[in-house]
Order: sequence, then C-alpha cells, then structure tokens
Amino acid sequence: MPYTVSTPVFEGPFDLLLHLISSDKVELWEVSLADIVDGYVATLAEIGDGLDLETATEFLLIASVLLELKARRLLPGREAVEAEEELALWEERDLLVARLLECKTFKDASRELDRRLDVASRSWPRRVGPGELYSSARPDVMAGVSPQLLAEVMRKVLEPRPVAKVELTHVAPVRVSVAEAVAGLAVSLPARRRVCFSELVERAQERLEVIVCFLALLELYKQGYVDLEQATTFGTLEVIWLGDSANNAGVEALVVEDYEG
Amino acid sequence: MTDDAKAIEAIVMVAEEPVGAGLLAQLLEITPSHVEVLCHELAESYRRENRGFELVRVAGGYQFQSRPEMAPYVERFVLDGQNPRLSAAALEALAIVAYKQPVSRAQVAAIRGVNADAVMRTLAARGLIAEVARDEGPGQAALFGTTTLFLEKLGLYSVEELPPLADFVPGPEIMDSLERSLLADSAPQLDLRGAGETDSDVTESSL
Amino acid sequence: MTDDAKAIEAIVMVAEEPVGAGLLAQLLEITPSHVEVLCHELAESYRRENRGFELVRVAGGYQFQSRPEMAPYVERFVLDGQNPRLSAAALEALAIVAYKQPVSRAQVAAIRGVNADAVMRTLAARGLIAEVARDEGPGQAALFGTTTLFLEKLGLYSVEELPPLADFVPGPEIMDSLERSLLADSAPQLDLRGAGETDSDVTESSL
Repeated sequence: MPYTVSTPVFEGPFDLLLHLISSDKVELWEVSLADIVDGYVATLAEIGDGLDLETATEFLLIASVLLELKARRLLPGREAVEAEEELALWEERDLLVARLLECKTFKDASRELDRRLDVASRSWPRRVGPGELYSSARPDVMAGVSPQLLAEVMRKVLEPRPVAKVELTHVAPVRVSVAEAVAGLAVSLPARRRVCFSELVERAQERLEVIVCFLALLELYKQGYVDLEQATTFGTLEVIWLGDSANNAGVEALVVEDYEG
Repeated sequence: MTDDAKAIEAIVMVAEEPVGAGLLAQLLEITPSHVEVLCHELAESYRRENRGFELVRVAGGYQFQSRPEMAPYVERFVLDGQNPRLSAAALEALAIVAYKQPVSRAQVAAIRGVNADAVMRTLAARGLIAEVARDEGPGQAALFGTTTLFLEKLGLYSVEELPPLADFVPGPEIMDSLERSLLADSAPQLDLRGAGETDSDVTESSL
Repeated sequence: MTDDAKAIEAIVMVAEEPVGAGLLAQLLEITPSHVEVLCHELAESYRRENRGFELVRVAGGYQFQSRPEMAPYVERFVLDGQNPRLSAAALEALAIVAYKQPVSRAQVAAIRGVNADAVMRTLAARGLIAEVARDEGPGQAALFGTTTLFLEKLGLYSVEELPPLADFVPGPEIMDSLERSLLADSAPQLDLRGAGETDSDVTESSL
C-alpha cells in the first residue's frame, strides 16, 4: 500500500513520525518502511533547494531503529534471542517514545508562546524617557569613559570570537553539522585550490568530525564544486576546488537552512 | 487620588523600561506590596475610564502601553514594521529554551531531532534568547536562556508565569497511540504496563 | 470616551516625540480642529482626576509628561533608579558606532553577534548617538552616528581624534572578517545569512 505524505514540510523525523502516528492513526507496523522513506524523500524533493542534510540524516537514524525493531518481529526464532538484547530493544523503543512525547510537548507549548506573542504584539510600550527636562538630574553615564577605553573596547569587539567547539554533553548526542562543514570548506577551499584530505582534518578531535568533513566533501562533489582524486586504494585523497576563488556564493546558499519564513 | 499613586504615574510615564515594584517602593518610601495595590488600582481606573492606554505588569515591572484594541491606529503611526513572525521551528526552539533554561544548542537539537544552530542564531539575533552561562563540562558549551525582551514580547512578568509544561504533555490517547504504533508485537515476557511506567519515568526526568 | 480620543491616547502614549495635530487628524481621519478639541478634553480629564501626568502641547505637537509637582519623585528616579553607568554591551555598541559610523542597528548586531536594539535605544536616549541618515537599500534602515554630546563627553574635537584602530588591530585577517560580516549584513534581506557567515568564519578556523 503506497503511503503519501501529504503535509508539505516536516521539520524533522519526529515531526514526520508524530504526523504519521497521530493524524492518520497509522499503525507503523502495517506500513512498509520503504513507503515511509518514499514519502519522506518525496517531501524532501518538494522542498528542493532547501534540502536539509541534518533532517535527512536524523530521519535515517530513527528509521534504522524502526527497521531494527521491525526486523526483530519478522525474523523467526525470536525465542532464541538473548533476553538482554530483547531488553535493550525495548529500551530503544521506550527512549524513542519518550523523545517523541517530549518533542510533542514542546511543539504544543510553542503554540501557546505564539499565541502570547500575538496578543502582546498588539500593544506598544512607552519608552520615551524623562527628556530634556531632567537631563541635568541624570548621572553622567560617560564618567570614566575615555577615547582610549573606547578604542580598547573596539579592539576586543574585533577580536576573533572563540572557536566554536563541538558540544559534548552527557544529555545529548554529539552533533557536528555537515551544513557547517560545507560552509567552512566553501570558505577555505577556494584559496587553497588543491589540498589533501588528511590536511583538512588534521585538527579534528573526534572521529565524527572527520566523517562529517568527508560527508561535506561528498556533498560538494555531488554539487560539482570539487573534484576528488585518489591514485591508489587507501592512497592519499586529494581535494581540488573547481570553482574560481570568488565563486562560492552558490555553495553558501546551499547550506543556509530554510528555517526563517 | 493619593500622592503616592500620582508619583507612580509620573515615574512610570518617564521610564524607558518596566519599573520594578521594589524600586517604586524605595523612591516613595512605602512597602512594595502597597505599590502593587496602588498599581492595580491605577490599572483598574484606566480600564474603567476606557482609556487608550493601560498599565501592565511585565518583565519584572510596571509599564504603560497602548491598549490592544487601538492597534490598528498605532500600527499606522509606528513606522518600524513589526518583526516578521517566527517560524514554527524557531518557536519550538524558543519553547524549549524558555522551559529548560539554561540549555545548550545540543540539548535543543536533541529534543527537536534536528540541528538547532540556525534557529538559535535567529532567536539570539532577535534578542529573545542570549547566552547566559557556559557549561562546566569539557566542551564548555554555551548555555542559553530567555531575555527581558522575551518577557516583554510575550507580555510576561517572569518566566514563572508561563503555563506549566505539564499542561502540554500529551494526553493518554496520544501516548497510547504512540505505544501501539511502536509496539513490536506483543512480547510475551514483557509486561506492557512496565514499559509504560518506564516511559513516564523517562519523560518526567527529561522534562 | 470616544474611540477617537482613545486612539489619540494610544498613539501619543507610545510616540517618542510630540505628535502634531495634523498627523493625528490624518491617522484618525478627522479634522485637525477636532483633534485639538479632543486633546483639550483629555488634558482636562487628567487635571480633573488629579493624575500624576499631563498631556501638553509642545514643539508643535502633543505629548505626555509627568506633572511638574511630581518632579521631586521623578528626579530621584532619574538619579537613583537607572543604572548610572553604561553596560559593557552599551559600551561595545558605542565603540562600534563611533568607529564605523554611519552604521545600522543590524550591522552593530552582526559585529556583536547579538541583538543590539535595546543598547542602541539606551545610547540614543542618552543623546550619545543619533540617526544620521537612511540606508539607500530597500529596507531604508536607519543609520546611526555619534553626536556632539558624545564628542563633548570625551573631550574630542571630532571623531577623527579617536585613537586609530590600526594601532590595535594586529592582523589583516581580523579586519577582513569584520568587513565580511559587515558586507554580508548589508545584503538587504539576509539577517540570518549575516550571522551565518560570521559563524562560518569561526568554522573555517576550526577545520
């Protein structure tokens, strides 16, 4: 039975699952996973340029959990499955349910925020201040501010911001954004023209960063921005920037996520 | 009208941001609770007289604002267009920050199941959230919270005024349908009720 | 109270400058003389109710202000109630405006990485910066520069006398990244992109 996803945009895999489960009363187990994937891919195609790698990736992750759960059910000889494994599987399922519930909770809470924003937006606050009349009574806010201090502050402002680190918390899984890596490569590659993959990832702290960088390169390759050369299997992988040095605008457009609208 | 009430009107009229009851009490040399009573009476009198403005309790203080019904007129006058509406994604991230602050980008992303960097940037650029601390952990992730502007934009006195998150926890029918949908056949050795309890534990501790 | 009178109250309440009778007449689609009558009645009602504020006619328009008898309270508020020193955020914004003028709110926000509306408002209210032009782009964003008062407070004859930044900025890459973020931000529609590109600079250095 072919399943068509009718709602135009899903923000993520939870959105999709919630939609499937709550609005259509579909028993996921009666829908073939292939159909869900087809529906999702169709949705992504509709989004077109706004394709979000993150969403797609996360969806695959969840789909794989579902797949595993489902495979277990279909395979014969389940009695032989270790109790421990079975338990782990149930935990996965529980975790998924918990995450879906949490996601839905905040989704509903966000509607309330929206309503309040809407109500409050119909009033404008008075922000006029005491005016000239009381200007002499005001403490001098510029006391102690010198041109040198101002220059110093400006210098601090111009300092490069602290390097963003991959956030590691025990609560959430590590996330490195492929979109960000694409953006970073689109800035750094044009100046370097030809570079070894190993150089690109020499400062990576986690294996995941290397993987993300590789995925980003594949994305750029797919889009025709870079060429990849590898003389021998397991040999050095070289990355060649194909665009001219100024021509990375398109790549940036590619990675800007289409959230604001 | 008492002199105290008059003084409150005069001060709030020249304030550029909401004036706290504590500060008013200090300036007038009366108790904060008396300030609250007077402000309540003033707000009531404007309502009774059907004025075009109101005195509201917002973002930790009192402030004058135009009455919502007058929006069509004020809109024509105020040149700065209102900011465009927030997308559903940005609103969801905002809800998560509002209820779970201080919270990291990664935590927001984990709850929504999608990367949150872009929406968090949008919210920070709008001034609705700001970095309020750094995680003590190894990554020293930035932790975000809502701002005073957030309170003003939502007409809240404090974040405690948000309806409790428990109000939004999906009802039993949704839970049921989730359970059913994800139920891998009936596993003979495992009690369904047990699984249900695990769910609520997880949900509770993670909310 | 009539809707017209209510609308006048609402508009004048949120207006940062005196609102002319002509403009009010136009917004309400009534005659200027009717506006004058309504404003007179409103002013009269505040006097009768012995309110702490009044509606006055100054500089060719109407505005609310605190009643003169309440001046002792207002003075205390102005003196004690407000933070006497500029916040770090305000000082940053002031430095950016001083060195980069004319500059829009969005550009200041892009350089600081967070919303700048509140601090820009504070600086303008203190008379340290003012709108000096409008951007020619489609948004016609207000462009800000420093004022004569700013120069006076710093004991400068002109902004050229500010210490040159070249003395402080070590490398071209920093100016470069600033320029890029400024450029990105002046692209009309793309608030979000601006912030994004700033971030990708960071990403670049981390790869």
